[in-house]
Amino acid sequence: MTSSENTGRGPLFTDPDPDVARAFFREKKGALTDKLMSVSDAVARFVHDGDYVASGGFGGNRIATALLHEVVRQERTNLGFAGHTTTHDFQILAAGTRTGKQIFSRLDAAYILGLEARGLSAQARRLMESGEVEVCEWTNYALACRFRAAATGVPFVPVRSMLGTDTFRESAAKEIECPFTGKSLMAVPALYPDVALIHVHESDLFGNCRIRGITVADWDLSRASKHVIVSAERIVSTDEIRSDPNATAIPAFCVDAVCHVPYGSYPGNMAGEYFSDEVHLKAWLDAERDVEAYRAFLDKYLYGVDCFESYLEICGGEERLAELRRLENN
Amino acid sequence: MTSSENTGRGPLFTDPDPDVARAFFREKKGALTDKLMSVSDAVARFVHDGDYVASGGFGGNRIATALLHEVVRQERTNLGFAGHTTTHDFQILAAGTRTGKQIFSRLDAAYILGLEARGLSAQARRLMESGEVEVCEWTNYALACRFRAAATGVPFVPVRSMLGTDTFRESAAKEIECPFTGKSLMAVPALYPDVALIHVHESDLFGNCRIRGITVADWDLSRASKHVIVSAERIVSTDEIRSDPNATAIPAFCVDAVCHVPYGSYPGNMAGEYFSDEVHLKAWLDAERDVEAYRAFLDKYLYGVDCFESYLEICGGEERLAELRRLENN
Amino acid sequence: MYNAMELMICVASRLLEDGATVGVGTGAPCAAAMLAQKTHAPGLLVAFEAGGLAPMLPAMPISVGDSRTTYRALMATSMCDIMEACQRGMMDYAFLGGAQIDAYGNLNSTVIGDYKKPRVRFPGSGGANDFASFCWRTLIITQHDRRRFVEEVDFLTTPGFLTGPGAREAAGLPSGGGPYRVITDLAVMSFDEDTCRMQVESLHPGMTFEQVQENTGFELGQVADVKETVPPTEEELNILRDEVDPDGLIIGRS
Amino acid sequence: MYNAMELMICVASRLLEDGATVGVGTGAPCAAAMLAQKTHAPGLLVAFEAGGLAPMLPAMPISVGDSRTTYRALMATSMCDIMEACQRGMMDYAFLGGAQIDAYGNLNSTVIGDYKKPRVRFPGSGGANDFASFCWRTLIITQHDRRRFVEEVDFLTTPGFLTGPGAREAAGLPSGGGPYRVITDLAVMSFDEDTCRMQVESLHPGMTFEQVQENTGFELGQVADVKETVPPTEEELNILRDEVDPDGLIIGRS
Repeated sequence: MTSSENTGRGPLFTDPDPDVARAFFREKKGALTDKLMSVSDAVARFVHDGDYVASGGFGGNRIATALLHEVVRQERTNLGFAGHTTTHDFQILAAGTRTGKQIFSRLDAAYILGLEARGLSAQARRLMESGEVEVCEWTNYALACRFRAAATGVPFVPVRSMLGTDTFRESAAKEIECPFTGKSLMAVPALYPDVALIHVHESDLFGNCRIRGITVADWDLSRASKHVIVSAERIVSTDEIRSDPNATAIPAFCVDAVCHVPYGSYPGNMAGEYFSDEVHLKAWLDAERDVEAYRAFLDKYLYGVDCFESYLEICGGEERLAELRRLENN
Repeated sequence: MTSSENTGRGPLFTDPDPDVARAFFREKKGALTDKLMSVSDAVARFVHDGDYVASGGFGGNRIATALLHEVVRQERTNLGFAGHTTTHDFQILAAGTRTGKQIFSRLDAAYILGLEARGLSAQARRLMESGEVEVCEWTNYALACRFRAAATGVPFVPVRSMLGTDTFRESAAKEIECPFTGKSLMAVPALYPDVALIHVHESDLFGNCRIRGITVADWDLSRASKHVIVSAERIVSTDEIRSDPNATAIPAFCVDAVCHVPYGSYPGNMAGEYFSDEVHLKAWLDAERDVEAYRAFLDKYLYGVDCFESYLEICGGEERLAELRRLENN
Repeated sequence: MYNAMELMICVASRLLEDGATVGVGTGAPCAAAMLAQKTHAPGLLVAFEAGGLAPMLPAMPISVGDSRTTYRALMATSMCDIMEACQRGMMDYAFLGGAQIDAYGNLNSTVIGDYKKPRVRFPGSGGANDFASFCWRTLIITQHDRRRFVEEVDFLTTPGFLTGPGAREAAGLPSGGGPYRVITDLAVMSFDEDTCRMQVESLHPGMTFEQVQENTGFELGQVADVKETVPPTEEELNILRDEVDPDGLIIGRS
Repeated sequence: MYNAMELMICVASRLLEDGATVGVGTGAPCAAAMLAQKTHAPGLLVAFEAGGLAPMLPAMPISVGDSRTTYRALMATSMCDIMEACQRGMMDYAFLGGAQIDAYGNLNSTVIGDYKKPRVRFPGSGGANDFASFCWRTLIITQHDRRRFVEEVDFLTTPGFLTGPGAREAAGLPSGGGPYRVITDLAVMSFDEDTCRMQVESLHPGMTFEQVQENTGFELGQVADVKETVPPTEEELNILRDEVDPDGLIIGRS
């Protein structure tokens, strides 16, 4: 039992100081400038070795697959990574670089390794059991609240979970006393990622984005992150964005790069667009069990692929994608 | 200067204890039951003398005018009231009952008395300068955050405004030290209103609601309040609600009563529906200057009116309303 | 005839009354909620932690965030919005899947072995700790064996009654919550009001208390009048097999 | 020719550079932002505290929450979303209207007289305290007289530099913010970097420092090279009168 402790002993990977973040955000200008660029340019410009990266969507749903692949291909290393229900996105980064280097070395974990009903990732497990990744434990809600605190511009928010558990003990949260009720609360520190990778349904050139279906934590994540790379199923005009201001989920002043990537969440599920490719996801999980087979799989589907369009092609191309569209919209 | 104090000396009108609220919410059942009722029934059932009441929208925009009029006509007294930019809604309640009793006696104030660019309400000023209303000061954001804390189910949230000012001194906030950064923060206590009066664009019979335009603080307010009375421009089918789950702003399990009130925000502005009736609002402001004229005005437009439809009628009826629709949608 | 999973799902579904609210994960918990909706609890309101509220589930979701969780839903919202409905006390049940569990209903889904050098690493809390902290009653559905039912969990991921009476409140957790029922392939367990320890509430057909105790790594209690679990009805099984899980993803392929 | 309000709005608009973000209230601040957009700062991003973000304002809003503030806007959102963009440091300017003001730019919009028994009650903070706490630079536009420019405000509603250098940070306010310019019908004032006290930056055509001091209830400083305020240009006046405020709601009817 840990209820007598008042500070988790897990590592705090990022600075929760809102004044440090404010100094950064102050210089972030140019809401209404053209940010359209290629996936490779966006990753080259805004994801650096050592950065703390967060992935939007929910593991295998509305994830920015194209951006994640590119991070691997550009061989970023020593990243920090935030995982609230990180599943296929985790699996992609867990692959490591073509030359065998680890992509991330620091991890805020709420749900990792698993692909929910699909089973556990053998590669993710190998990585996490290697001891090579420094881990801090959280819950899904606590991690979402860390983005919320950062988006809000305060150094922490209080929550009522994690209390009394080892999840708290291995976190970097702090138990505080409520000044009004005297009750114990869990203070979760603001998490300002260096860069967020978020896939959306529609964006204009400036980065005003629309999301359909659940927003998970992306409303807060897009606001909390120092840089935001958006990939979008469709690029729409700013006139179109202005025709329905209620539909905007992410305002342009949060966004640094906009990439046009149809099917950009494949093999994940994109609400209202296409269902997940369970065949491909199973193949990925299966391949991970055997190191040799896995290497061949990665060469074929990740390392040896020149761009995301080619990946879609070798995964079955238009025919398969049309099938996934039917599956989603039947 | 008050930066050395650490507790505002203003009164805390409501209990911020989330466990007390939880015990209430636990018994709030029946999300999917038919809640359609008349305005008079809804107010009779869910607004009681002594209750703490909050008004949705933004003073003169998307306010629940019909519900507010009914609170006055049913002569509720000794209410608490939350005012973040409360303008015409404030003016309605400030009128007092037909028999000269005050409607509210406790007020959390962020912006009161004024009608923004239209000027100050003489009646509201008389009331507030009478010393008969106990007041606690806040800012608009702080008050919104008090609803946010309650909606979140925690006893407070930290903000970085109010610090160092007399606004803090006359509030019920507490200065706390951030456990991560050591910085001073303002803890604003959760505000769980007994009842919220919220006007929306569309609701189904169960209270699943859609709002267009700005949501102000109503996302949080609807979740924070023990009871919620919704008035809606249109009643739609639950099938219609289910056809676009992204459009739902308030889920049925928060709502106790649904009233069908077309033009329910008149003379306020309803985004996408009708503009504010500046002529009527000016007449109201002007009438307040002279006590006799004001009494006649209230008899004609508020006390002597049997229902909201009659009010619309004497304010110009369909012709005037059509004009306001044109003004909004030109 | 029926298999153990079918029994578990049917028994679990009966615990969810009409008009209640429940947060579920994928798999058996979701199947139980769907079955309840199609039998005695059409007004059961199902919430998914990633943001789906009250969908008309066209098929079993693969993820608690996939688009099936918002198919003709009442609302597609955020993780915080769902979790905060739970935190402020509006969610009656949390329905969690299998894990290492102790006598107080504490759950481990993080590691086997020492945290710093785990023998096995599992996914971690996900939303389980949040759900079990916030919702009024936690339901747990899991296989019953001594590796899972242990004297002490290797890692306390998700709170049950912690160390016993009053411990949740002392830790700062919302008062009045905690585990409610544990449904396994052998029995249904509840928790003793005074000690907060697990006790057998009903034994599945053919099971004895001794058999259940034998498969449990801690001392089990039992209620005064242990009953036999009412087996699945024909109607329940038909709906479960034909409508809830026609592909046999959870109940197995026939 | 131009009147004082036209001058104030034109001078204010020039302070808002292209690409900046500004939170505005109704009236003169909003007019200044609109004028800036139509002249040198087409990319000025205007936010309204009630939730309107970057509208194509078809006319002067009457309320910071009316539907004009979301007319062809980039986003219609919530008060918290706007205020939190400010709180996390993404809003360059807050643009506030008239109030009682002291030498440190502290504002009173709550009461005249004692708080408990006020001679006059005003609206209170609204979003002013939040805006002035969070935004990097606060601009204030107000009439210039000794009733408004006072040695000590009756009630410190909204923070300027509080008691002087370092006081904002000591109180816990975000570091680096504070009042930037005060624009009146007599002059433009800035704040001395060392003392945080108000000083004349430029005098409106025909004004002397002495005249300004005479209308101020505290001792005013002045910068080394006080300039004459550049009067409104023909172009500014035309746009202001024809496009920004054609009904003369703020600049007066012609």
